[in-house]
Amino acid sequence: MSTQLPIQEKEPSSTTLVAALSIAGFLSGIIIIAVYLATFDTIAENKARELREAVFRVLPGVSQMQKLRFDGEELVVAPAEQKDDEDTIYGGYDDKGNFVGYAIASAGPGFQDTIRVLYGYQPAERKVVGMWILESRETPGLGDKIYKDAVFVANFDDLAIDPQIVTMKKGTKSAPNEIDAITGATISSKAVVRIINEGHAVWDKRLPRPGAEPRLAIVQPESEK
Amino acid sequence: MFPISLINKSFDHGVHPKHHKDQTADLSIQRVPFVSRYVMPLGQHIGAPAKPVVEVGQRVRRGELIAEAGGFISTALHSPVTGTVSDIGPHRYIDGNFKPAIEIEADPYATQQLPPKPSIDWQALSTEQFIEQVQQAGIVGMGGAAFPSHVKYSIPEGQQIENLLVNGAECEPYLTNDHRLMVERAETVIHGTEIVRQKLGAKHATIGVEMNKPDAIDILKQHIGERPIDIMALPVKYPQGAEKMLIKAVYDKEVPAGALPRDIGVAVNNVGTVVAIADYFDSGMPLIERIVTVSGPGVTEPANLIVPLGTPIREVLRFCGGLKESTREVIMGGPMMGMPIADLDAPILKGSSGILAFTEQETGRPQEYPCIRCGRCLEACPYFLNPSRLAKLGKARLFEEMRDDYNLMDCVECGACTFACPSSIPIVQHIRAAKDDLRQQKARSES
Amino acid sequence: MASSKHTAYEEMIKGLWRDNPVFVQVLGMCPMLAVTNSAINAIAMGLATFFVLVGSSFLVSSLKQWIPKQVRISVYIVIIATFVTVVDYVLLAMVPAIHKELGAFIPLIVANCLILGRQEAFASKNTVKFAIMDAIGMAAGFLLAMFALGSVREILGEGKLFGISLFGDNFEPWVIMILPPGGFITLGLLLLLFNWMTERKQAFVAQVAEAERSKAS
Amino acid sequence: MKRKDPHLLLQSAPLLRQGMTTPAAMRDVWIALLPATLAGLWFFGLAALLVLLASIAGAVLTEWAFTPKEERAITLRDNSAALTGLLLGLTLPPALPLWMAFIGGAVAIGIGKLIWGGLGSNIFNPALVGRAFLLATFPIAMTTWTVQSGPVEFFTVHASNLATPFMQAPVIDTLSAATPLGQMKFEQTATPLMDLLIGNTSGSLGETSALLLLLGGIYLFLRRDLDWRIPVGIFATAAAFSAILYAVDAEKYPSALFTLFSGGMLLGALFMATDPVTSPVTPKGAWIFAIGVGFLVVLIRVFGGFPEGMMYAILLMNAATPLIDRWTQPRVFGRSQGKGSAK
Amino acid sequence: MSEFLTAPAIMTGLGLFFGIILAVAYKLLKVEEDPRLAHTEELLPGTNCGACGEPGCLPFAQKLVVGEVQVSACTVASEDDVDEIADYLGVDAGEAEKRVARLRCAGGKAEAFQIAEYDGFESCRAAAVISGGGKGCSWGCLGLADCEVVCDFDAIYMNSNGLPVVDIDKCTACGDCVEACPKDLFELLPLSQKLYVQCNTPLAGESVTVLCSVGCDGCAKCAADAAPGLIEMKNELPLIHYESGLPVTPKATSRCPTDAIQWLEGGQFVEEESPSENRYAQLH
Amino acid sequence: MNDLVWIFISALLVNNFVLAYFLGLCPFLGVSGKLETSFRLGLATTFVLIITALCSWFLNTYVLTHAPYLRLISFIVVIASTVQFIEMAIKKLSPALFQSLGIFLPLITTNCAILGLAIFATNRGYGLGEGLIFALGAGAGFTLAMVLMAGMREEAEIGNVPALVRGTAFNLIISGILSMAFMGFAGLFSST
Ligand SMILES: Cc1cc2nc3c(=O)[nH]c(=O)nc-3n(C[C@H](O)[C@H](O)[C@H](O)COP(=O)(O)O)c2cc1C
Ligand SMILES: Cc1cc2nc3c(=O)[nH]c(=O)nc-3n(C[C@H](O)[C@H](O)[C@H](O)COP(=O)(O)O)c2cc1C
Ligand SMILES: Cc1cc2nc3c(=O)[nH]c(=O)nc-3n(C[C@H](O)[C@H](O)[C@H](O)COP(=O)(O)O)c2cc1C
Ligand SMILES: Cc1cc2nc3c(=O)[nH]c(=O)nc-3n(C[C@H](O)[C@H](O)[C@H](O)CO)c2cc1C
Ligand code: SF4
Ligand code: SF4
Ligand code: SF4
Ligand code: SF4
Ligand code: FES
Repeated sequence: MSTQLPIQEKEPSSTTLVAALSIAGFLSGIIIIAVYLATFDTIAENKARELREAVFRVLPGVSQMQKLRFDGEELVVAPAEQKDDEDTIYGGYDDKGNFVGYAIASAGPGFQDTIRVLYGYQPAERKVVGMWILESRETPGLGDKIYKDAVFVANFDDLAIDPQIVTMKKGTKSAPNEIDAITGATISSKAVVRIINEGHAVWDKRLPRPGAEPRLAIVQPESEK
Repeated sequence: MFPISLINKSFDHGVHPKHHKDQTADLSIQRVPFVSRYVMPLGQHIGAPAKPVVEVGQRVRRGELIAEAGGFISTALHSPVTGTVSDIGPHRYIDGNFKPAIEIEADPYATQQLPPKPSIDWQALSTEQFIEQVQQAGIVGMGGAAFPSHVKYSIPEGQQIENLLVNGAECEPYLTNDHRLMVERAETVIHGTEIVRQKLGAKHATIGVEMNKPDAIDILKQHIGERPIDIMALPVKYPQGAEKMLIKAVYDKEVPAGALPRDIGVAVNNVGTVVAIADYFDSGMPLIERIVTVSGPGVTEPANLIVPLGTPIREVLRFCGGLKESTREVIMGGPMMGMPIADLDAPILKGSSGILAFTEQETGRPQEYPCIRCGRCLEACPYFLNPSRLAKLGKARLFEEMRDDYNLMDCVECGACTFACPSSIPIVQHIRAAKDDLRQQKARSES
Repeated sequence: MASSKHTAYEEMIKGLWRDNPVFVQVLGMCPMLAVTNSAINAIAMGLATFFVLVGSSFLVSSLKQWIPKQVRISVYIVIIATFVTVVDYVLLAMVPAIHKELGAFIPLIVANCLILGRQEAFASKNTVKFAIMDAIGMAAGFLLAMFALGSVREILGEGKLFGISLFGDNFEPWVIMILPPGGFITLGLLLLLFNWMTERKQAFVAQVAEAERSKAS
Repeated sequence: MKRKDPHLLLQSAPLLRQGMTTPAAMRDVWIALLPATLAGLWFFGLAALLVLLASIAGAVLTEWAFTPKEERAITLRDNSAALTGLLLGLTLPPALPLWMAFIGGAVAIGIGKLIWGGLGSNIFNPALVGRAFLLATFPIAMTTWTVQSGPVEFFTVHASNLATPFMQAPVIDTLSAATPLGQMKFEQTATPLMDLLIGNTSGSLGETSALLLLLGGIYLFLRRDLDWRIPVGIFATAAAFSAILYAVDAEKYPSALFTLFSGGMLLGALFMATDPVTSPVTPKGAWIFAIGVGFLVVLIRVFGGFPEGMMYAILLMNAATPLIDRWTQPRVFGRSQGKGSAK
Repeated sequence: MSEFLTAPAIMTGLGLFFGIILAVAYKLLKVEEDPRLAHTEELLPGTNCGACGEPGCLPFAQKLVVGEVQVSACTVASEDDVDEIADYLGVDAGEAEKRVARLRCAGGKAEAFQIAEYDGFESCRAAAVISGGGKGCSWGCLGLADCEVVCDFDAIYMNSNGLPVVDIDKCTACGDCVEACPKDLFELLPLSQKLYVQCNTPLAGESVTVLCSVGCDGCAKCAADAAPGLIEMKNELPLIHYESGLPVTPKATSRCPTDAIQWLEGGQFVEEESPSENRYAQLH
Repeated sequence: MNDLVWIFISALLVNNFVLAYFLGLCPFLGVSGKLETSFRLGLATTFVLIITALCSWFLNTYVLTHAPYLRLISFIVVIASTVQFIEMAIKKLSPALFQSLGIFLPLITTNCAILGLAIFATNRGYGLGEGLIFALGAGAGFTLAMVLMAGMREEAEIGNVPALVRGTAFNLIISGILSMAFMGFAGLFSST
C-alpha cells in the first residue's frame, strides 16, 4: 500500500471534503428513509398491538381504548399518533363505548434498574384492577417473578388503593389494600407497589371525578378488536 | 504493634533477636601470636585506596608506613609486622573479589616491638594538626563502615559539633569486642572520648551502652571523674547501634535522610575508634591491630582477640582451635549485617569486628514462601521503609522504581525486615542487589 | 499490499481462528458480553453484525478512491451507521421480540470497534473481492465466538439451548451466568481455553519440527 | 577439583530469624476459628459439618489439581487453601446443598487465588470470591436460612443438603427462618442482643456466635497475626454510622450494638478483612481500608438491596487495596513523608 | 411525501455543516508533526481500540517512532502491515553490520571451580553481592541466568555447562544483557570479528590456571602468532586491534595453552567444541 | 429518593457502565494497564460523555422531532465530528493538554459508552439536566472502574500470574470479580 501513499498524501481541496461528507450524508439519508418507510406500517402495527394487549390485560372487560392527555388543567382526548409522555394515559372502554378504567404507566427504581409498570385503575371503586410490567432488568429467577409469577400478578387484580397499597411478607396479606411479597424478591415486590403508589399520587389529582371521564372519541371498527 | 518507645526511650520499630553474647562476654581479650604472612588490602576503608610507598623485597618494621592516603577521603596503612614486602598485587578480599594489596612475609626472628615513639601532646595540637595526625595514624571507624575518622572530624565552616556520641551499643548478636574493650580499658575509652570531645570542641560527650552490658556501664561510670561525659544505658533493641537510631534514642533527634550526624551537631564514634585514637596519642601506635570477637557454634574455643591487621582469617580460627566439622558458614561481622566469607585466606581488616562460624542448625535456610503482605517487615524497619514492596519490585528487577518511589537508598541494610519475615524472603539481598545494579548502571553511564 | 501474499480463501479463514476478532484481537467486546445471555440473541446479534460488516466492507472497498483521507473516518461511520439503521428497522419489523431483547445494542453495532477496524485496516486498502472475503471471515469468527459464549451461558444459566430444556425441569440454574459477572468470567475462561489449545498446537508443531531436525542431522 | 576448605555456604545476612513462619500464621487462624466452628456444629448439627467438609474439599482438591507436582507439597502444606475452604464454609447457610459448597470452594481457589499466581498474589479475598459467586449463582439456596436444630436433633441432615449435583434443592420453607438482619431489613424488628452474643439465631453456620468469634480474634491479636487497626477501624466506623442513623430514626434503623454483633460483621472484620494478603500493608492504609469497609457495610445493609453487606464491603475495599497501599507509604525516617508512587 | 425529502435534506445538511467545519478546522488548526509519526499513524489500523495497551493509535505511533514499543503489540494490524511498519521504521534493518552479544568468559561448571557454595535467590546480581557468588574466578560468569531473563527476544539460553549461549540469529544487539550482567561480561561486537578472547581475568600464569582451565594466563603466544601489532597484551589479556586493519587469521589461536582465544564461526559454545575436562587434568 | 441523585448513583455504582451495562469495554480492557493513563482516559471519557449529552439533547429537541429515524446516524456523525473538531482545537491551542487528554479522544469517540449514553438518555426521555447528570455519573463510574482495574493490573503485573492466564483472559476474569463486588450496590436506595 506504500505504493498508494503518494495519492493520499496530496492535499485534497476543502470542497472535496465537504462534498464527500454531504454526498455520503445525502445517500445514506435516502437509504434510511426508504427503509423507514418500507417498514413503517409493520412497526407501527406491532407497537399498537403490543400497547393494546398491555392495556386490555390491565383493564379486564375492555375492548376499545383511546389516548388521553393531561393538558395542564384537564384530561383531554389526544390523537393516537401523538408521542407518549408522562402526561399520557389510556382510557379503556367496553364494546358499548362506556368508560371502564384508566391504564396508567409509571416508573421507578427496582432492584437492578428502572422498572416500568402499567396498571389499570377504576376511579369509581378506587381500585387497581390489573398490573403489567412494561420493562425491567430484575434478576432472572428472583426479581423477574414480578411478572413471571402469576400469583404475585394476581395480587393486583382487585386491590384497594386507599390509603395506599402495602406490601406484606408472603402469606400475611389480610386487608384489601395489601399484597403478598415474593419471598426472595421482597425488594422488587415493594418497588412495584411503590411505583404504583407514586403513579397514583400524581394522577389522583389530575383525573376528573368519576362519571366525568372523556367520552370515546371515535368508535373503532369491529375489525380492530 | 505499639511503638516500644512508649515503654522506654529509644527509636521506633526495630527487632529483638536473641543476643547470644554469653559465649564470649566474660572472656578477656588475648593476643594472637604473629604468623608468617600478612595481607594489607589498599582499599579496606571507605573512600580512595591508599597508595603504596614500599616496593617488593623491601624490609618494613612493625608500625612503619607502607601506604599513604590516596586522597582526602582515604587513609594511611602501616605494617602490622616486621618483615619483608613479598608482593604488591591482587589478593582475595573478604568480598570474594581480588583487590590490590601489600603482602608481607613476617620475619620469624624479629622481636615484634614497636619502635619507641614519644607520645604526642595532644592538648597542644590545633584541630587541623589533630585531624592530620588521625589521618597519618590510619584511623578509621571501627564500628563497621571503616569510614576514615579524620573526614568525620573535619567539620566544614559554619557547622559546630555540640555533642560527641560514643557508640558502645554493640547491638549485633554474638559480638562482644566493644563490650570487653569497655570493661578492660574503661579508662582509655573515657580518655579517648575526652580527646575527641576537646578536639572537636564538643560541649558534652555521651557514651551509649545497651543495658545488657551492666558491668561495662558501671566501670565506665567509675572512670568519668570530672570530665563532661555521661554514660547512657539504652534499651536492648536492634539496630540500636545504627548511628541515626542511636542519635534518635539518645537525643530524640532525627538526622534528616541523606544528611550526616554533624548536620545536627553530633559526631558519632565507635568505642574502638576512640580507643585507637587514645592509643595513638599515648604510645604512638598507629592502627595496626584491632579487637575481634571469634564466636558462634562452629568455633572450638570462642574468644576475644587482639589481631594484627592482615592476619589471614584461617590463622585466627586455627588459634581458636579451628573450625568444627559441622561448620557450614563463616561470617565476617555480626549475624545480622555481616558478610559470609568465601575464602578463609582473606585477611582481618580495620573494620572486622568479629568472625562467626555457623553450623547446619543456623544455616539451614527455612522454606521460602510467597509474601503474604503481613506487614511485619514494615513494623520492623527502623527507617519506616516498605520492605515488602522493595522485595517484590526487586524480584521483578524494577530497580529504578525501588529507588524513585520506595526510598531504596535510605535502607541501611540492617536486616530487621528479613529477620521478621515469616515467609523468610531474602529482602535485604534483593535490596543489596538493586543498589548494586543501580551503582553499576551509574558507573557505566559515567565512564 | 496485504492480498499479495494470501489467497482470498486464506483471507477468509484467518478470521475464524488465527486472527479471530474476539479471541485474538479482543474487539467488539461490548456486544460480545452484553447480548450473549442466550444463544439465540447471540446469533441474532452475530448475524446483524455480519450483515453490517460485509455490507460496509463492500462499499468502502469499492469507494475507496473517492474518499479523501481527512474525512475517511467520518465517511466510514456514515456508511456503517446507515447499514445499522437498516438492520435496526428490519429487525424491529420482522422479529420485534428479539429486537426488544437486543435493545440498545443493535444501534451500538456502529461503535463496535471490529467493524470500523476492518474498514480502516483492510477494506480501505484492498480490492472488493478480498475485502468481502476478509469481512466474511471476520464476521464469521465473531459469530462463532458469540455463539460459543451465548450457548455456554444459556446452558448453565437456564439449562436450555435455544430455549429447549436440556436437563429436565428441576435443573438448578446458574443465575450468575445471565448476570454481568458471568459474562466476564465465562468469556475469560473461554479465552483461557483458547490460549491453552493454541499453546498445545504450537508445542506440537515445535515437537514435529524438532523431530525433523534431529532426523536431518 | 582442588579445594582447601570444606565448601563454605554463602547466604545473605541476616542469618537469624524470628521463628514465625507463614504456615504457622495460617495454623493460628485455624486455632482461632475452632471455638466458633464448634459452636456452629453445636447449633446446626451434622449438616453444618458436612457443608464445611464439602467446601474445604472443593478448595483443597482444586489447589492440588492446578498446582504443578513439584510445588504441591509446599502449597498444600501452608494450610492456606484449606483455611480458605474453612472460612468459606463458615459463611454458608447450613442447609446448602453440598455440591454447591464444593463448587464454592473450587471457585474460591480457582478464580480467587490460583488465577492470580497462588498464595500471596491474589487481590480479592478468595473465600469471599467463592461466596459472592455462590450467592450470585444460587441466590435462593444461598438465602434460605434454617432454624437451629440444636444438640437435640444433632444428626438431622436437611434433604436440601443432599440434593443431587446440578439439581434444585427441595424447598424447605417449613424450617426456614429469616436471619436477624433479614428481619431487621424487611420487618424492622431487632433480635435481642443476648441471642446475638450467644449465637442461637439463624444465619451462616460460623457467623452466629459473637462471643466465640471475639475470643478467636483476641487470640490472633495476641499472636500478632492480625493488624488490630482493621477490626478496630471497622467496628468504630460502623458503630458511629449506625448510631447516627439510629439517632435519626430509631424505628427504621438498627442500633450500633445490633450492627456490631449481627450477621457477618465479626467473622468478617476479625478474620476476613484482616486477611493480610488482601488488605493494605501500610498502617495508614489499614485505617483507610477499615473505615471504607465499616462505611460500606452499613450503607449496603441499610440502604442497599441485600440484608448483609459485609462480603461486598470487603471485596470492594480489596479492589481498592493496591491503590490505598501505594498512596499511603509510611513516613520515612528523616524525611517529611514517604514518597510512594503518588498519582 | 415531505418526509422523503427531510431525511436526505437533514443528512446533507449535517454533512455540509460538519464537512465545512472540519475542512476549515483542518486548514486553520493544522499542526506540523514529525512526518515519520504521521506516516506511521497512517500505516496503523486506526481502529483506536486500545488493544495494544496504548490509549489509541496515535499514542502507539508516537511510542513506535521513538522505539518504546514493538509493532507486534498491535493485535489488529495484519502480519503484512506489521512487517511494513517495521520496515518503514527500520526497527531491525539497523546498522549496516549485524552485531551480537559476546560473552567474555568460557569458564562454565566444568572448567572454573567454586570456592564456596552460593545458597540464595537464583540471580547473578543477588549472588554477586554475597561475597561475589563463591566462584573461584571473581571475574567469571555466575551462571544464574540474569541475562537469559532480561533478554526480551529470548536469544539467550543457559547451556548444560552453566554458560549463557547467545542465539546470534535472534539477538538484536539491544544491550539488555550487557546492562544486566553484574560481572560486565557481555559486549556487543560485529559478527565479523571472529577472533575473540573468552576471558576477562587480569591475573596471570598459575594464579589463573588454578581457578579456571580455560582462563587466559597471559602467556602472549597469541600476540606472537598474530600479525605483529594486531594483538597487544593489556592487563595480562590480549587486546585485538581490529581497527588497525591488519589481517586477522585463526593462526593466533593455534598455540593458546588454554583455548582462551577462539576463532568464532557463528555463536559461542556450540556443543561440539565445548572445552573438555581432561584439559583440566593435563594442567594439574 | 430524589430522581437526579438516583440517576447519578445508578450510573455510578448500581448500573456501572462498564461492569453492569458492558459499555466501553475495549478501552476498559485494553488501556487499563497503567494507573496514570487509565485515570486520564477516565477524565477524557467523562468530558466526551458530557459533550454527548449536550449533542444528543440538542438533536432530540431540535432535529429529530421531525425525523426520528435519523437518530442513530445523526448522533454518531454529530458526536464524532464535534469531538474530532475539539481534538484539533486542543491540539492546536494547548499541546500539553492534548498530550495529557486530547490524545485519547479518537479512542473514545469510537466506543460504545458514548453512543450508549446518547441512546439510553433518549430512550428514557431524559431532559438536559438529567442527561448531564447521567453523563456525569456514567463518566465517574467509568473512571472508577478504570482506576480500580489499573491498580489491580499493575499489582498483578509484577506478581506471578501464570503465563497462560496473562493478558485478556486474566483481565476479563478480574473484571468479572470486580463486577461481582459491584453487585453489592444492587438495590441501593431503591429498597427504602
Ligand atoms: C444475585 C442476587 C440477585 C437478587 N435479585 C433480586 C431481585 O431482583 N429482586 C429482589 O427483590 N431481590 C433480589 N435478591 C434478594 C435480595 O437481595 C434480598 O435478599 C431479598 O429481597 C430478601 O427477600 P426475602 O426476605 O423475602 O428473602 C437477589 C439476591 C441475590 C443474591
Ligand atoms: C561517602 C560518605 C561520606 C561521609 N562523610 C562524613 C562526614 O563528612 N562527616 C561525618 O561525620 N561522617 C561522614 N560519613 C560517615 C557516616 O556518617 C557514617 O558514620 C559512616 O558511613 C559509618 O556509619 P555506619 O557504620 O553507620 O555505616 C560519611 C559516610 C560516607 C559513606
Ligand atoms: C544496622 C547498623 C548497626 C550498627 N551497629 C553498630 C554497633 O552496634 N556498634 C557500633 O559501634 N556501630 C554500629 N554501627 C555503625 C554505626 O552506625 C556508626 O557507623 C559508627 O558507630 C560510627 O562510628 P565509627 O565511624 O567510629 O565506626 C551500625 C551501623 C548500622 C547500619
Ligand atoms: C489473619 C488471617 C486471615 C485470613 N483470612 C482469610 C480469608 O478471609 N479468606 C481466605 O481465603 N484466606 C484467608 N487467610 C489465608 C490466606 O491469607 C489466604 O488463603 C490468602 O488470601 C491466599 O492467597 C487468612 C490468613 C490470615 C493469617
Ligand atoms: S514480613 Fe515478609 S511476608 Fe510479611 S509483608 Fe514483609 S515480606 Fe511480606
Ligand atoms: S534492611 Fe533496610 S528495609 Fe530492611 S529493615 Fe533495615 S533499613 Fe529497613
Ligand atoms: S553472563 Fe552475567 S548475567 Fe549472564 S549468567 Fe553469567 S554472570 Fe549471569
Ligand atoms: S539481551 Fe539483547 S543483546 Fe543481549 S542477547 Fe538478548 S537481544 Fe542480544
Ligand atoms: S465494542 Fe464497546 S468499546 Fe469496543
